[in-house]
This record gives sequence, C-alpha cells and structure tokens, in this order.
Amino acid sequence: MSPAVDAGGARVIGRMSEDPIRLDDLLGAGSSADGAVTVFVGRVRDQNRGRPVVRLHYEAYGKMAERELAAILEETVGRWTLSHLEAVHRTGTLELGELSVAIVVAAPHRATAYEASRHVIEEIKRRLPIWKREEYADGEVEWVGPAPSEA
Amino acid sequence: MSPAVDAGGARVIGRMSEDPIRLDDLLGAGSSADGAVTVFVGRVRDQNRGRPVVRLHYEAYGKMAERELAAILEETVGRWTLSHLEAVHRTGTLELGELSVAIVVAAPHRATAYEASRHVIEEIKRRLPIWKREEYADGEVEWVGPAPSEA
Amino acid sequence: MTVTILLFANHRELANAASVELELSADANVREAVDRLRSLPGLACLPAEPTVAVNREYASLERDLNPGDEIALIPAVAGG
Amino acid sequence: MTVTILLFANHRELANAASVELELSADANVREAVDRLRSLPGLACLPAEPTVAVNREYASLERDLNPGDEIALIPAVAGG
Repeated sequence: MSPAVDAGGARVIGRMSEDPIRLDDLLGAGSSADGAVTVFVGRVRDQNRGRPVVRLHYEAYGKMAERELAAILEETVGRWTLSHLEAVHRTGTLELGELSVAIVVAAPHRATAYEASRHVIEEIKRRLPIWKREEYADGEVEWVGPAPSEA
Repeated sequence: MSPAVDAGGARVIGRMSEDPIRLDDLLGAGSSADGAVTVFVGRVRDQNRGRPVVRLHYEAYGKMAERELAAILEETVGRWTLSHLEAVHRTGTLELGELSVAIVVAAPHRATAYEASRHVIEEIKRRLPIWKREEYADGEVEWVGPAPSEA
Repeated sequence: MTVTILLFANHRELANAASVELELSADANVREAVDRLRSLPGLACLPAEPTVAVNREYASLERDLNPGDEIALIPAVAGG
Repeated sequence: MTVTILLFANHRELANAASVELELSADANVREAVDRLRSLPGLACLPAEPTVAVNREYASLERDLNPGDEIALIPAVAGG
C-alpha cells in the first residue's frame, strides 16, 4: 500500500490509508537543497453547504485510486522540478477535524512548491475514485465524489 | 514579540523569532469548520545560484519588520476569508536546513488557503526589512534581501 | 463472455450490491454492459452517459470488452 | 533638528556603524538626509534613489522630516 516511485531523482510516494494521517511523519521532506516546502491538508469539516455533518465515511475503488494517485504524482514530478512529492488519502470512517488528505512538496523554489501542490489536490479531487458519505444532523445522507472542477 | 490581532473573527499572529521555528507549534490551526490548511516553509538551502553556502545570518530592522508583517497579515485576512493566519520569520544565525519562515493558513476552502499563503510569502519577500548574509564555501559573502519580485 | 461490474457509493446502495457479473456477447462494448445494468433493481435511472473505468482506467463507453474485464461505474455525485 | 539614520546589512558594514545622528535644517526632507550620508566613509556610493523608511514605514525621498524622526536606509541587494 506504499508504492515509492523514483522519477528523475525525485522521491515520490502516493498512498491510500485506512489509518490516520500523521503530519509529523510527512514533514522533514526533501533535502537541504530545497528552499521551499508546501503542505496541503484537507480536513473533515463540521458542515457542508451550511448543513451540520455528524459522521463521514470515505469509500474508494482502492486499486484504481492507487493507480490514479501514482499517475498524478508521476505527471506532477515530470512537469515541475521537485525533489520530494508525497500524497496520502484516507479511506474509512473519519471523525470531524480528522485529516482526509495531505500533500507534501519539497522544491528548490517556492513557485514550484505551490503550483505542484495545487495541481496534485485538484487532480486528486477530479480523478480519484473516492466517494464521501456525509451524514447530516437532520438524518439525511449525501454522497460527494470526484468532480471536474471544484474550489 | 507575539502580537495577536483579531480581524473579523480570524486569529492572526505574526512573529519575528530568534528561536527555531517548530512546525508542531503551528499546526492544529483553525477550527473544524476549516476544510483546508496550507503550510509554507522556507528552509536554508545549502547553495545559492550554484555556490555552496556554509553559514547564514538574518539581520532585521526588527520593529519595522514586525509592523510590516502585521500589516501584510491584516491585508490578507481582509482580502480572503480565513479563520487562522500565522506567519513566523527567523532572525539570527541559522544552520543549513533550518526553517527561515513558516506560514500557516486555515480556510473553509482550498483555493483561498493556497492563494492567501502565496500572497503572504510574496509580500514578506517584497516588503519585510530583513537581510540574509550568506557566507560561501569560497570565503565570499553576499547580502540577500527584500526584492520586488522573486521566485 | 463474462465481465464484472463494480458498483460504488450511491450505485452500490441503490443496487444493494458491490459488484455484478454479466454474461455478454463476444463483441460487446462498455455501453452494452451499462445498458444491461439498467434492468437491475435500483439502477433503472443510470445516466445515459455514465463515467466508467475498465481495468482501473477511465474508459470510453465505446470501448470493446474482453472476457474477464473489470468494469467500474464511477458515480457522478456532488463534487467535494 | 536632529534625526537618526539606521543602517543595515551592507550599508552597516560599509559605514561600520548601525546608526548615525545627523543635524539638519528645520525644513529638511529625506533626500537631504541621504545626501548628507554620502559624505560618510564607505557610503559615498549610495544609489541616487535609495529605498527608505521613516518611523518604520516605507517613505518617499521627498518626505519632510520632523525632529527625532527615525530614518532607515533599506539596502537594495539581490532578492532572496
């Protein structure tokens, strides 16, 4: 569940994880040649479009999600000059406030670190076959999933 | 040295610090209403434009730097919808690999979290009266400082 | 030939099944497999052009199928 | 009137001083203060239009000065 790919010297790691994401395990990325590190973290919000969320479950097409995530990361290190690129997406039942996704990019320059990070999260949201089942305080349930464009 | 400003409900903290920056102290930012957190970290690189760096010292016009940093953060929370914005810039002598600057943004949506973070680091680099004295392996020294545009 | 269709999220709940095996003619494409799914309880209202994957890659509805292919219906739901 | 000029980075090293006190005429502006600095050892080569701050805010060279103002020369060096 932890495919590590070497593309042009960059360290690239994409993972689907049923266990909580620990930022401490992700930081310290890259080498001292990297002046810039960006971390993006998605968290389970306590509401969606104004409706209070009480419980949340991520269901994934796991093997395809791993494949797409690896493809996204490979495309990204190919397009930008990066020395470390790591992305983890949670599956399973998450508590409010828990991390659903984390992306760490280390790069020589900050423009690259921001752009590559943003690209990875947009592609994850667009392409990863993962669906979120949100249960609201009023008892209703909604499925939320990959979408062509979303901010 | 730790001015905390409340602007429209957002928690805003800007600091100049002679002590090392600890990311663990910065994370956990924002509330569970915030779906997105970005962290930007600048690190002391082991080279600059190909020349190996052996030692590095940040000199600041401290009181103006604090004032400018506070102004940047206030402008930023005024422009974007943020619930937590924190920025720390180191001064003094830093080892290679140490963090020179860290910016944490928590926001309801990811576009905001990225844009606000990028804005803060660009304004810091442009406006903060802080100069970096780089000593190279060949014994030469160069001052590096605020610049109108730099990536 | 036999193919497997994986169902996720609301599709899985509507069909009350995580996967379905279909027996198709040897020259069937993805569209024919999806059309067959519409006869299942709960899946009558599948969209005309659902997003699909074949063998873990996004694929066209016109793609020809081979025996043993793993087709997945990718539900179009609200973006998150 | 008396004003203080703060020097940083390469300016501080060139002048071998972190601050300088200047006695100026009552109607002096920032530009006149900067011009006076050029007579100091090491600061002859200050740029014609250096960046300055007055009382911890970026300011124009045409800004009029008041007694006790804290002027800072902001050295233009390579960006980082």
